[in-house]
Amino acid sequence: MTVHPTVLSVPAPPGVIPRCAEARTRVVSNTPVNGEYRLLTLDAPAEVLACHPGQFFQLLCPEPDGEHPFLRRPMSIYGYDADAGQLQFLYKVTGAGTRGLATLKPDDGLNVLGPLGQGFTMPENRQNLLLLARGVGLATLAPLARMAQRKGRSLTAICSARRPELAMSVDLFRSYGAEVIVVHDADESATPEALRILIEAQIAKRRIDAFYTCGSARLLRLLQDIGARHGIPGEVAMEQQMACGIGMCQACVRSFHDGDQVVHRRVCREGPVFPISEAIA
Amino acid sequence: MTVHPTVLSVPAPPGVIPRCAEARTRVVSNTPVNGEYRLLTLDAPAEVLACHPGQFFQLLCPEPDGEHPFLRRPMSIYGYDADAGQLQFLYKVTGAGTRGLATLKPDDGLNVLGPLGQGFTMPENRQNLLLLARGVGLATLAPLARMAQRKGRSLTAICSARRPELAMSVDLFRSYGAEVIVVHDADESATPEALRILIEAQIAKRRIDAFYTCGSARLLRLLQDIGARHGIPGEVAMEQQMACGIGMCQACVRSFHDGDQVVHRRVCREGPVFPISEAIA
Amino acid sequence: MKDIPHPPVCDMGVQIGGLRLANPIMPASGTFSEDLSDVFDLDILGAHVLKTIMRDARAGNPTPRVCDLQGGMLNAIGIPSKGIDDFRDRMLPYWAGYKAPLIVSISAHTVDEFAQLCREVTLPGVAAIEANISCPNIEADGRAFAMRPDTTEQVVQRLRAETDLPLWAKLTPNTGEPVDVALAAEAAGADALVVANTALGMSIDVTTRQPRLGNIMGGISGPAIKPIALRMTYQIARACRIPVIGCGGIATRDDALEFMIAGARAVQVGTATFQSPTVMARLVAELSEWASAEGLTSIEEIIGSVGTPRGDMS
Amino acid sequence: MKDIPHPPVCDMGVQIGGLRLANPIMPASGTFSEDLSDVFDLDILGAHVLKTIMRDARAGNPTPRVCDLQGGMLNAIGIPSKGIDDFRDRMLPYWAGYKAPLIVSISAHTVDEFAQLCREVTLPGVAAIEANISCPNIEADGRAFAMRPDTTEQVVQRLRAETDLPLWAKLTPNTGEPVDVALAAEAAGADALVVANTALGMSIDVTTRQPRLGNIMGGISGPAIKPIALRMTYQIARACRIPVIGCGGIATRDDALEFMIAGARAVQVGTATFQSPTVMARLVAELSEWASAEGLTSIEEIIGSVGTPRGDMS
Ligand SMILES: Cc1cc2nc3c(=O)[nH]c(=O)nc-3n(C[C@H](O)[C@H](O)[C@H](O)COP(=O)(O)OP(=O)(O)OC[C@H]3O[C@@H](n4cnc5c(N)ncnc54)[C@H](O)[C@@H]3O)c2cc1C
Ligand SMILES: Cc1cc2nc3c(=O)[nH]c(=O)nc-3n(C[C@H](O)[C@H](O)[C@H](O)COP(=O)(O)OP(=O)(O)OC[C@H]3O[C@@H](n4cnc5c(N)ncnc54)[C@H](O)[C@@H]3O)c2cc1C
Ligand SMILES: Cc1cc2nc3c(=O)[nH]c(=O)nc-3n(C[C@H](O)[C@H](O)[C@H](O)COP(=O)(O)O)c2cc1C
Ligand SMILES: Cc1cc2nc3c(=O)[nH]c(=O)nc-3n(C[C@H](O)[C@H](O)[C@H](O)COP(=O)(O)O)c2cc1C
Ligand code: FES
Ligand code: FES
Repeated sequence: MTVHPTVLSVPAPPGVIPRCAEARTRVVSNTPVNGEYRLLTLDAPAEVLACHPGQFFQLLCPEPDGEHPFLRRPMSIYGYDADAGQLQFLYKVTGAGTRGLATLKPDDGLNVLGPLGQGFTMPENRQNLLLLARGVGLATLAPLARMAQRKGRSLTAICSARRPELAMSVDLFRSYGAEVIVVHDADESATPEALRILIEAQIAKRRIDAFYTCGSARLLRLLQDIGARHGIPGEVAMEQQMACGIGMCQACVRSFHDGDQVVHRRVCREGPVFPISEAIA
Repeated sequence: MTVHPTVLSVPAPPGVIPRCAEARTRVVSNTPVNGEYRLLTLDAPAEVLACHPGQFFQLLCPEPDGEHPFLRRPMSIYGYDADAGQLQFLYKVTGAGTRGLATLKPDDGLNVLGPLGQGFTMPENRQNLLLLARGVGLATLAPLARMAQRKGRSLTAICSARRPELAMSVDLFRSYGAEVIVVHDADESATPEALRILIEAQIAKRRIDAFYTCGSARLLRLLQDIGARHGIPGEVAMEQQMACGIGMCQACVRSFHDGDQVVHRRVCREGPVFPISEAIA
Repeated sequence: MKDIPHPPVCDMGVQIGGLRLANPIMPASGTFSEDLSDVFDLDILGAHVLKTIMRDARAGNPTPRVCDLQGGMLNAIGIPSKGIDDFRDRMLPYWAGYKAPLIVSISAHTVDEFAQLCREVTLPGVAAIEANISCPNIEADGRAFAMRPDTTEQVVQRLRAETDLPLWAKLTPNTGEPVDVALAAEAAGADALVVANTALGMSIDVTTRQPRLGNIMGGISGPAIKPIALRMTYQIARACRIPVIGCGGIATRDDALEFMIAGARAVQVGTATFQSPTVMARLVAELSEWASAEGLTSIEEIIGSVGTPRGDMS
Repeated sequence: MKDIPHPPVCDMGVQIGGLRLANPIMPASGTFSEDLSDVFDLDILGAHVLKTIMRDARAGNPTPRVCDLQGGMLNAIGIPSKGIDDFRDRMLPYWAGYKAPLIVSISAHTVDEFAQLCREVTLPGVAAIEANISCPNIEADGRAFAMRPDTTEQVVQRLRAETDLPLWAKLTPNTGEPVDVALAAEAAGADALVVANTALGMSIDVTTRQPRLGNIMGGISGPAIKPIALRMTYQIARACRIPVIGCGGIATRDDALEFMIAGARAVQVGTATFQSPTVMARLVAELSEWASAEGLTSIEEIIGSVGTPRGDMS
């Protein structure tokens, strides 16, 4: 059966272009990168390709042998290209859903829902950007580098990994003109202490006016602290178990500071990108 | 992933060769025949190839899109060849399970359980055999023709179908030396009345000493009646919804005459082949 | 009539007590919100059923609040609620922008609280009140009013006294006496019964040996509970005179038909929307196509049309 | 020890009241018979649990007796039984040929009949009696003793008086008060609880508009009911002192572990055997492999080891 990338057509609200859509995509390739990670490239219809860096999709994963992922799985957009009609995800094989994704072969169909959530912002007053990420978080931040290049911002990307050869997307960041610094556990350059020194040095070298990070509670706390000290704002992409992915079920809440209060926000709707200062690690 | 036909190895009772086994087979081909029917050929391990005509397997069908066959599906053995290591089923696509079977492609795996049940018997005193079947019942009776040839019996096969070109296995029956008579609805040669005349003529021509049939209640009743009149015994392969297929659950019972009584027998264990005289259509 | 370009041959409208719905498809409480308007025009639905609200603002349960099951999911969201003021001031005006009737789901810990909330949501713009007397995620060990006929009768009676709006009672599968509970709700004055809420379940991660939900136990929804909800629909529709609205595992046209044939006058779709947010839009279209192809003049013709099995042995 | 060639590092034996099982894996009643000996050596099992017998010969329910569900099946076999004589004269001698302890499941319509049958099956060669007070396929609308604490206490008390054999009570998910039912069985003298039997369900063929079962309603089994049975196992194991035997949807090693971590001392495997008749043999091997790899000295170490969830919000 040939898969034709299409949206599942439903009556749209009069005069409204749906913000997200459920679409049937076709697998172009699904190749291993770096051992535990895989890069999934899809042919996708235009309706789902008006994406912003930091947004995500909910993927309806196929069932691997003997396992039954039922809920969709959230995945950050790693790449999107409306002209080529392509969409990319970089994922780590961890459980039933991602094991299901790993079974996808070229020409297979994949039902995706998106783009979802609020992406990163990059207002005019943020010219010198510093990005700090580790592991699969680098997937989430990759499209940010392209955005920075398009907007003519300067970007320093600190990529943390267990071993230097496991740091992902380094070439991709470089291709978008970012200065890349790889830190890793092997030589202890990835400890919070070492990172603090490194980031303080970057701040000293040139005025950094925004941080971008994701996932790791340790990195978030580090940037909250440095940011508060220097008055540098920033954004973090958060994760939480999800069911609907579009804001209906309230499964995906996390706690955030809102002035003096602690409030719940939905990672899928108000997020996944939040101000670093409001996030609770 | 390459599929190696294997049995799921479990400790066998000491000194006992399991009568049936759960095995992983590999699809050789799965091709349409005659519109609604498909022929499935499998590479199967030797452990499941000691078959008798009339026995069946329980197939663990793959899930077709959006459907969830859960129980195994019973299928008569259409062909088996221990030397070639092959097993064949001829099936009609009717519901979720058989739609799942229809998705199988060469080199796919298929879990089968068998051979199961009691097959046809062909004692020495049955030399001139008459076989009467319709539709998918012809699949069940096909291996009987080979058995008849091997045992040097004479076989007349009356194949009933909606239209002459839909009569299946005619060439197969002929290749085993059977005389084949095709009857069909189009010219009314397949009505019970026409069949009665035809069969009575066969009995007059040469002493028929056994009937074999399956499935259709109408054909069963006809042969019960003719058989009782002429004292001709026979066997019928019956069907019933199944769960376990090996005798444990009692899902598959049907009613049978046992002397003056009506008793329940399990189609999967005491059957699927029963004496025509005891069956209740 | 005027804004439907291709008038369907079959009338898809169904009557639920005093309320007429344009079609039998509506969302289940807690699996629907204005956010779905990103995906399709919500006015094609037979009704809008909102997430249960409680009187006071509440945080809900600890995370993780959901997990996967085979053929379904487990949730212990726990009814986070912004409270009655938010409902009146923000939600009600938003939903007033739609034509589909608005069904407001409410719950409470005590009969008194429940009655007060019922009075407070009896407002213009509300088409009916759905009393969630069956949520397993509020009280310890999943307890709920609808587990027993006496507590059901008590609470429904009080709610009945507080509102003139159609009152729907949402029942639970976590009871051994669903028919007695249904009869109690009917006797107490409910106008319709929603059958049913989630079944109480649990899941453990064997690697960490921890429950997969922060709340330990939660409600099972999705295809796994369909045969239970269908059985209850059949039992209750035979025993009660008020309309039954089927709910539990409905994901396809045939699922919706199965409930209606068993006796439901309409159906609610919950978890299926998480797997496919467009599913309700498709169900509305497919059901209407099917009904016209079957030559029905009204979809109500199939309600309760279940036959008796041949029941033979051979 | 002498006939095990590779002594496992971990002791797989579990204690169920006065009875020691070589391992925690046993079949569920009604999904097992001597016919399975065609497939593997039945003596590798922890125990043999027979199909429920009733005192007098009975035909069982009309066909169709089973149908598929998503993630499970529905059955209304209805306990066809050859009666007590056939049990004593034919089945008991057959099962005497095995070493695994024999568990005889019994049922009846009335307490008196139940008591009489209990006395009659108290025979040498029987290791324990499992009282099936939870079969949804005998009485109208799926009613059973185990739906209520009072009827449970009544019947178990009478059975207790009739036999010195270990007495297991098999409970039902079709109740709103599983813990009270379990406590009633315990108070009445049950030695162990089997948690649980099938959930009452239904399925309709939308093309014919007929129920898919000859009996209209039937019992749901398989993965679909696993989270319900697991939840009950957890609730009951915390509340009762007598052993709990988990049952419902167990098909994999992790399923078995999930029930044991929740508090079950052993597990019964039913429907999974229909999908894969070799599954119990594999579970015995995989469980033992896992336990040894985990460095356990006794499998009993994991019983009830469920943790409390982190329960945080962020
Ligand atoms: C907004 C967002 C973006 C993400 N982007 C990426 C990405 O680009 N690449 C990538 O590899 N991973 C990403 N993740 C994490 C990814 O969703 C999980 O790794 C994945 O869902 C695991 O599913 P599983 O079935 O393989 O694992 P299991 O552990 O079996 O999953 C069990 C359940 O937990 C949920 N779950 C497990 N881990 C997470 C997690 N970290 N966050 C949220 N839910 C989780 C699953 O969705 C599933 O419902 C993202 C998560 C979120 C919330
Ligand atoms: C011993 C035996 C041998 C058979 N041999 C063949 C064969 O060689 N070729 C062939 O095409 N068919 C054969 N059948 C019938 C075949 O089993 C059914 O057509 C098949 O199970 C239908 O499954 P489904 O999911 O496609 O259809 P559905 O109608 O969706 O099946 C629903 C349920 O009913 C059961 N069922 C449906 N029809 C039958 C039936 N006639 N007998 C028993 N159970 C049924 C299915 O197994 C399933 O559990 C045989 C049946 C039996 C009992
Ligand atoms: C995430 C989630 C939240 C729910 N919240 C509510 C709720 O607030 N009130 C309510 O009455 N039912 C609630 N339910 C139950 C559903 O309304 C519905 O009764 C149940 O899920 C069964 O239907 P389904 O299988 O179609 O989901 C919730 C269900 C889910 C899955
Ligand atoms: C076909 C079938 C027949 C059953 N017969 C009985 C029975 O006779 N007695 C009984 O106590 N339970 C009976 N059960 C219930 C099972 O023993 C078991 O409690 C239930 O199926 C749940 O376990 P499972 O999901 O592993 O099948 C039967 C179940 C099935 C599927
Ligand atoms: S996942 Fe449903 S609200 Fe976020
Ligand atoms: S199918 Fe289980 S006894 Fe025949």
